[in-house]
Amino acid sequence: QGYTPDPNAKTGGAITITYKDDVATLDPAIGYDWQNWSMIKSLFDGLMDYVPGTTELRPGLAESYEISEDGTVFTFTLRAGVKFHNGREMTAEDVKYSLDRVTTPETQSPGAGFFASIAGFDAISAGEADTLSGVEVIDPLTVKISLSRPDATFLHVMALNFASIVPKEAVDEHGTDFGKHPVGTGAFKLDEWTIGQRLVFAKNEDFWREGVPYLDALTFEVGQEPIVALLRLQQGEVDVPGDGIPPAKFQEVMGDPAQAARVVEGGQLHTGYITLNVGIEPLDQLPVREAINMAINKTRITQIINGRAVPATQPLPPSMPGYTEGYEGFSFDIEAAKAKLAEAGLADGFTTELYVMNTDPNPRIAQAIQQDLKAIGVDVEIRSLAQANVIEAGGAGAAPMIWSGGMAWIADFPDPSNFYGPILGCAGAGEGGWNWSKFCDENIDAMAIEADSMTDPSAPERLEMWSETYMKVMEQAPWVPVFNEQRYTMKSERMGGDDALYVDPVSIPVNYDYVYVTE
Amino acid sequence: MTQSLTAPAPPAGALRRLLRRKLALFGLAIIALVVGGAIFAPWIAPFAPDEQLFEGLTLFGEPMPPGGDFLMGTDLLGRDLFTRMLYGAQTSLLIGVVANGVALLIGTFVGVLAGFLRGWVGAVLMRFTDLMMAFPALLLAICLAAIFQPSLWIVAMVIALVNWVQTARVVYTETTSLSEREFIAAERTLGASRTRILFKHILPHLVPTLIVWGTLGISVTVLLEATLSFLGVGVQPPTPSWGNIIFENQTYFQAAPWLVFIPGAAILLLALAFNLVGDALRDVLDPTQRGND
Amino acid sequence: MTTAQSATAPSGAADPLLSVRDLTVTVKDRGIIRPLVADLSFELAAGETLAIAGESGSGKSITSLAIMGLLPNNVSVTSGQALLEGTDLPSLPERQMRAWRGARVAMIFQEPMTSLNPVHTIGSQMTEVIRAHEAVSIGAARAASIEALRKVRIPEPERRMKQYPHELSGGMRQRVMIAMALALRPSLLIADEPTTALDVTVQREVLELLRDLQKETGTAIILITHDMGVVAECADRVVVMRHGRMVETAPVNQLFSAPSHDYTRALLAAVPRLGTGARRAKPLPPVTNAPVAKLVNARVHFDIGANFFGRPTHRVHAVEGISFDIRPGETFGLVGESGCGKSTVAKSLAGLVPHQGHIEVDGQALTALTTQGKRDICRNIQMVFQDPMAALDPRMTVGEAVSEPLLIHGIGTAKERHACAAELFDRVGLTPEQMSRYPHEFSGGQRQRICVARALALKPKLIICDESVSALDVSVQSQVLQLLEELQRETDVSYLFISHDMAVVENVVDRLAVMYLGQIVEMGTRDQVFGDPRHSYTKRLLDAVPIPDPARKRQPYARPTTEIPSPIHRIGTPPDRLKLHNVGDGHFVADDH
Amino acid sequence: MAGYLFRRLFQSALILLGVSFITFVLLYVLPADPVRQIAGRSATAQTVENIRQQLGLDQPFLVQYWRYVSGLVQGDMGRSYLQKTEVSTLIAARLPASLLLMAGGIACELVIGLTLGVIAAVFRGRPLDQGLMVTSFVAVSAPQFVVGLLLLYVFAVQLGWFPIGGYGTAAHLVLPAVTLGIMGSGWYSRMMRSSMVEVLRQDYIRTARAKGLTRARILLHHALPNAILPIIAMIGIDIGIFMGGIVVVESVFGWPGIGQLAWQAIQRVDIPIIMGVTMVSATAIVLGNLLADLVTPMIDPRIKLR
Ligand SMILES: Nc1ncnc2c1ncn2[C@@H]1O[C@H](COP(=O)(O)OP(=O)(O)OP(=O)(O)O)[C@@H](O)[C@H]1O
Ligand SMILES: Nc1ncnc2c1ncn2[C@@H]1O[C@H](COP(=O)(O)OP(=O)(O)OP(=O)(O)O)[C@@H](O)[C@H]1O
Ligand SMILES: [Mg+2]
Ligand SMILES: [Mg+2]
Repeated sequence: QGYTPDPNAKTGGAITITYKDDVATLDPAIGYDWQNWSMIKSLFDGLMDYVPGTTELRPGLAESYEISEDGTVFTFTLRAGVKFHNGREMTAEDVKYSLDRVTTPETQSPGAGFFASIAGFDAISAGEADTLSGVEVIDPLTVKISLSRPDATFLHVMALNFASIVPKEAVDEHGTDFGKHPVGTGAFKLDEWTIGQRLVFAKNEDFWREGVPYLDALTFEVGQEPIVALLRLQQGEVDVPGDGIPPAKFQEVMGDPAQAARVVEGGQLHTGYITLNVGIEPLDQLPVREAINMAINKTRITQIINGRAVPATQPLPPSMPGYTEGYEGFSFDIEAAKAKLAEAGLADGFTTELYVMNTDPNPRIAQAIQQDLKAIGVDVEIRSLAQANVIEAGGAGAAPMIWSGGMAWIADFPDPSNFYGPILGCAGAGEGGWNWSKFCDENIDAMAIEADSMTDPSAPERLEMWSETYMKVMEQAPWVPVFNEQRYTMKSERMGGDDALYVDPVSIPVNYDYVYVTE
Repeated sequence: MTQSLTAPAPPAGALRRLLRRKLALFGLAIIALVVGGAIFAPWIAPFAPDEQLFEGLTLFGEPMPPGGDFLMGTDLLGRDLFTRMLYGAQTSLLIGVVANGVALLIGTFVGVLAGFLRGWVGAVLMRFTDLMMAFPALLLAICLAAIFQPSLWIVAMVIALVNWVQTARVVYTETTSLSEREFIAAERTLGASRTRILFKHILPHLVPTLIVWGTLGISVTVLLEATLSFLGVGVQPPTPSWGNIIFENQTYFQAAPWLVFIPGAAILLLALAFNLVGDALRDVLDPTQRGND
Repeated sequence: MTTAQSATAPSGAADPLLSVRDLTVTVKDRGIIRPLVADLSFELAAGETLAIAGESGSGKSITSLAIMGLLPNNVSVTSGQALLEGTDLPSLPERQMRAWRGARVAMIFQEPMTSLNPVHTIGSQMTEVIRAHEAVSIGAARAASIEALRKVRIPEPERRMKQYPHELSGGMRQRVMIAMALALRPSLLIADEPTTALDVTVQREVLELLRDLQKETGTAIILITHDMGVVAECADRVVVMRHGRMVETAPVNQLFSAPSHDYTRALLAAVPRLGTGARRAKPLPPVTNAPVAKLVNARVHFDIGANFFGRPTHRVHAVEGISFDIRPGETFGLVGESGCGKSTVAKSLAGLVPHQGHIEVDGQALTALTTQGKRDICRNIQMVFQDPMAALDPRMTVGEAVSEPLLIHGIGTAKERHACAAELFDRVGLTPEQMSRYPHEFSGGQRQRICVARALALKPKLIICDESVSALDVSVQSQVLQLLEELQRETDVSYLFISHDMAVVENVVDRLAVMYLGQIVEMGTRDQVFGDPRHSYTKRLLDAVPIPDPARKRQPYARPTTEIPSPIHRIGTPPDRLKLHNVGDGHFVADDH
Repeated sequence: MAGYLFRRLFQSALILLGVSFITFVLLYVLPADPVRQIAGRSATAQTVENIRQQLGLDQPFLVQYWRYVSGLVQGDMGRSYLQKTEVSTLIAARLPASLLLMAGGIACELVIGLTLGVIAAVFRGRPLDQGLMVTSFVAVSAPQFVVGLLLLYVFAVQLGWFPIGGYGTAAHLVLPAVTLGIMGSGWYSRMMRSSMVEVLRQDYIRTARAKGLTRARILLHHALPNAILPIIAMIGIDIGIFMGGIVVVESVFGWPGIGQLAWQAIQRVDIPIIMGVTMVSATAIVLGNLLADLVTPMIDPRIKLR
């Protein structure tokens, strides 16, 4: 199915992966963290899936699907004989149940919004209905999903963790504790969970895809300081450090050829940016925002993070479809920036605040930004706060500038629309929304909606339209796109499998289903 | 009785005796150095404290080790560490001396009052102290600092508000036993007012304890400030403080040890210096110790 | 004293047990080496009791510590020897010395209250000394300890073994100390002021015990004391020391009958003796004058213990219905055993503890006073405490201390206050130059004078002297007493004089009351009480006073058979009140049970 | 004794109530909205409102507090906002590890601190004493994160004596406990020194020497129990200070205690967990103090509980 598994792969063996933060939940409707995202991917499946190591869609639990002419009705034919970890066979009822569950308010799913295009979503989220009217069970192996409007990204949405299929009886049994007792159809099943210490996943022998997974078990050790995790990797106790190579150790690792050979580098659907709040003086003036865009020395900022990123020119990362090739963006030019400020009548500069999350390297980046802006006479005060406080200030529109690092947008799915709606569109500009620049341009919004109404997500005209949308956004300069982070992962010597599996853009940090050990 | 009584001390004697002690002199010298460094930082420092020097980083973004242009090396942003240590001394002195001092004052005030007055005032004060003690100090600090926008003075105040509790406890115990002493009863028969007894007869006796607690508290508060910075509720960057220099760089302790050990040593020396001076001062001020040096 | 004759034979005839030769002990103080004991020589035969007497600070304790090898760090033996059975103890290394200590030479100290470790049981502290020196089983050590405790006549020794020091009375603790010291039958026992901290009655018991035990075991004793009464009663021979040197040594009879040195004579003259009080011819002040202080049925209770709800269960009836008055210019004595409530009476008079009943000072009832009134009353009533060191703030110069009352009451300018303090210093026999010194730079006697000066600063009508001279040695004691007497003659001040030393009391008071368990058992003029004691308790007190006359034979002391009853009662069951009867001319006596 | 215990427990309950109230107030006024954290970045306004209502966060403060406290009294600490699991389950899973670490830390600081303090007191005024004074300041001034990493690097990575972090065996406990104990050992050695100097001056020590006991017995049997008395009260106070250090030490050593739980909860305003951890640690502190007060009379028979 669009992917040829590694012919050298060996079955058997177990690997150890570490994370700093504990796993909050393995409930696919709720989990939205760095560490549980890929775990859930291995435990559960959705109707759609991606080709490992790429951003290419392929059917998952659905064997095939049909899309109506107008792009509003999706009919999925399910794979027969797929079993949940509890042994029961999956049916179309489970699909309906799962979609109802993720959208119903009681579940408090942070991903409910992704399903907004399904007919009946508004009723269920307002509590007026307890089922999605747009999801219909045709027969045990067929589900029809009707949308209230065409949605080009819908298949991507169906590949999200939130769209995973869960068995009703298991959810009923454990209630809100389902997240601690996950039952899915995935390649692995939860074997042991010692809270605060480790999770052990065991191979799902009945997995519906032939030949995978290779590994017998995965052990996740949580609460591991990244530096210590790296020490343990060097000692051979750990196979993959889930949080990557800590900045403090980066040079050491890269300086040692033996270790550097085990480092895998890859792109990531990530952009680090500074939001410029268009509702706060003097950032409400376009020349001022442009001036700030021109004043940031992006090369130096990438140097500060040991060159683990490439300077960005636009909101979309280069590997995202719709990325505008050849767009230069605002180039670093202090004189031009000063001229822009003078144009806005602020030749003497002004004072403003930059909010930043307080974990390394973000405060350092903020200080580099601060120094850059000082060069054009803008005095920036840094507010280095806990994540929750930054989000609060951003949502309330109280923060003139926010450096997105640590909370930055990593795409949920590889589609250009994912970078627009909540963070640049009018929808997110309201009180509490994630559009921290509070930038809202009706015309651009209309363009975005139009692009999304196209049926084929990868149609060139759609991508063209998105490209244009983001260019229009850049004309208004509500952001300073600073860099696109590169992922650097390290693995132990015995780990096998394509490098792309270790920098899988959707299954971060590793696509557990396809990697193997060589010994 | 052998007639071995010392001659009455001239008023300036205390200072002179203090100066005669080598260790105290050493302590005083360090304090003078730090205070001088902090005050005259703008004139002494070779660079601006938040200037990210181009030549301060290698091509790979690594900091420069001590030597050459940079006496103490540079930090992860290519700033001169020596300069930042000088400016950081301002912050750290404020925290370690002022905030810690205020905490000591509050603690002493509460402890003495509770121990001296007893009755319901004492009971209320001590129950309050118990309550504060049961409160995880770090959480309190985080909340307070997050509620008020973080700034140097807020942080100092928060530290003072959090750190007085232990002092209060210890002072309380000592005051209760002091007020049982006979000379306090003697004062009362003379008709001395409570204030007088408190200030003239109880407080001076608490000095040795306060010196120990106060000087050990210097390191603790300086590090607490850094913890708060680390949690995002401390002094805001790029303002340097010895504590946050350590905390910013602690993961780099192998790659760039100077970024951790230089400020660490500075904190240690400062605390030690105050202790040496405090110890000497106590011996000098305490007439009963006279002649034992 | 039966062994006295043989032991006083010229030394050198038999091999002495202990022979101290030219012992010099020095202290290194601020780089200056200063002798504390110089060229001291004496000998001690087995079974003999040698008393070392002399004023405080004369080097008595240092000598004994030198023999034990327990000198403080900065003090060392620089020349001379102290040979015990031929071995020079001070020159032994610590490791070997340890084998001697406790086993061959033992020591008991002045303070029974603090000399036992508060956190270990008596048993543990007893057995460890045995096991430190003899390889015996725990059981055997226990048996030996119990035997030793029995020897010092501790009732129920098995039970005591499990008790902690604070659960025993002072006298019992001192007996435990003796038992511990004698458990291994050392050949030499050094007793450094073994009874100074004890009551007369208890002192008596302990001394008799020591003597009995010595008879039994043949241990030689060095008895250090400044109480000439004790010397007279216990010692065979006496060494008198002053300023670190021996001034005289003689058999006890000879020393008392024919002291050869001036200092010894002065020392003996200063000793207060019972029965000499009558020499003082001073008319009793007239009864007609309004009293300076008056107590009517005064009571002081302390609640202790706590039940489930935190309410007290027991009550200390420290003072239980006391009535007397003090007339202007009079010295009123209050005597009785430790814990009978003397200090509490004093404190309630000074307003330091709340009381019930009626107490008035200078015509004003204490309970009715405002804060200001309380402060004003302080000008009329002042107190001199037992321990002058504890009563002075160690961090204040004595000049400040003496002028402080004036400052508190806002009298005069700083200059006048200073002048006044200087005058007071002069008055109590100190020089105004000493005003800038701190308390620890004075001797005990001087400190007590400072306290007296402080009390005088406000020209009070009544001064309470709570054991004011008990901590002082005889010569200093007599100086202070003289000072008090002079002051009274000049200013007509009244004293409430509290002491357990009957001899001192007899010498200073006009009238007195004898207290027992918080109540008065006998009250009258000095002549009435001392000349004609009626109550059995008064008699016992008088009987216990050691008499500084070795020639006088005294009949064996009638040891009380029961434990001293306690003033603690359950709440709701107060003790019975004693009724006082007038047996003539103001001499009151309580019923005797 | 029973009465004493009852009264103390009652007082403790009042203190805990106070702590819960203050924490609740602080979290209420904290400028961070838990609902935003739950709802995530793609949530609609409707979803946010729904969640707020479901959690009762739209209620007035006192109602919220009352709900919390009445739940607490029945042993219900609520459910984590983000993990959805019962707070009591989460804490119960991690508490043993924290308690173990804390006990280990206290043991370490006592062993190190008291030993150094006793040595300093015995050699007071000599160079060794001054050296130990400097040592104690080093201990107090050393940042725990760095100490932990250093120990880990030297003893686990280089020498291989201990495992590199983790939890389970006694060997796992050593390094974290030492890291945690080092700071406190600085304080204890200073306090022990002064307490010991005082005790060594006492008459009963002279008595013990006069009995011919060995130096070791005098120090350990006679001086130590007395000198340790003022220190015991400190141990109670210490538990509170430890709560701070535990966060750092647990993260360095991957120790599965409540410090890490609390840390993540604070970052993400998971109020039920913050409250739960606060209450548990406050309980630990209160009980620690009570325990210290109960232990004192066992060492010092003079002290009677009233
Ligand atoms: N450690 C010391 N350092 C300096 N001087 C000391 C020390 N110990 C004792 N002295 C001095 O040695 C002298 C003799 O002291 P010692 O204790 O022998 O007197 P004493 O005759 O036993 O007096 P008392 O009757 O008060 O017990 C005193 O002047 C005392 O101040
Ligand atoms: N604050 C107090 N609380 C409880 N009991 C007390 C208190 N003060 C004194 N007592 C008790 O009251 C009784 C009388 O004590 P007081 O001090 O008056 O005795 P005293 O005759 O002065 O004895 P001494 O000769 O030992 O000084 C004693 O049993 C004592 O234990
Ligand atoms: Mg003596
Ligand atoms: Mg008394």
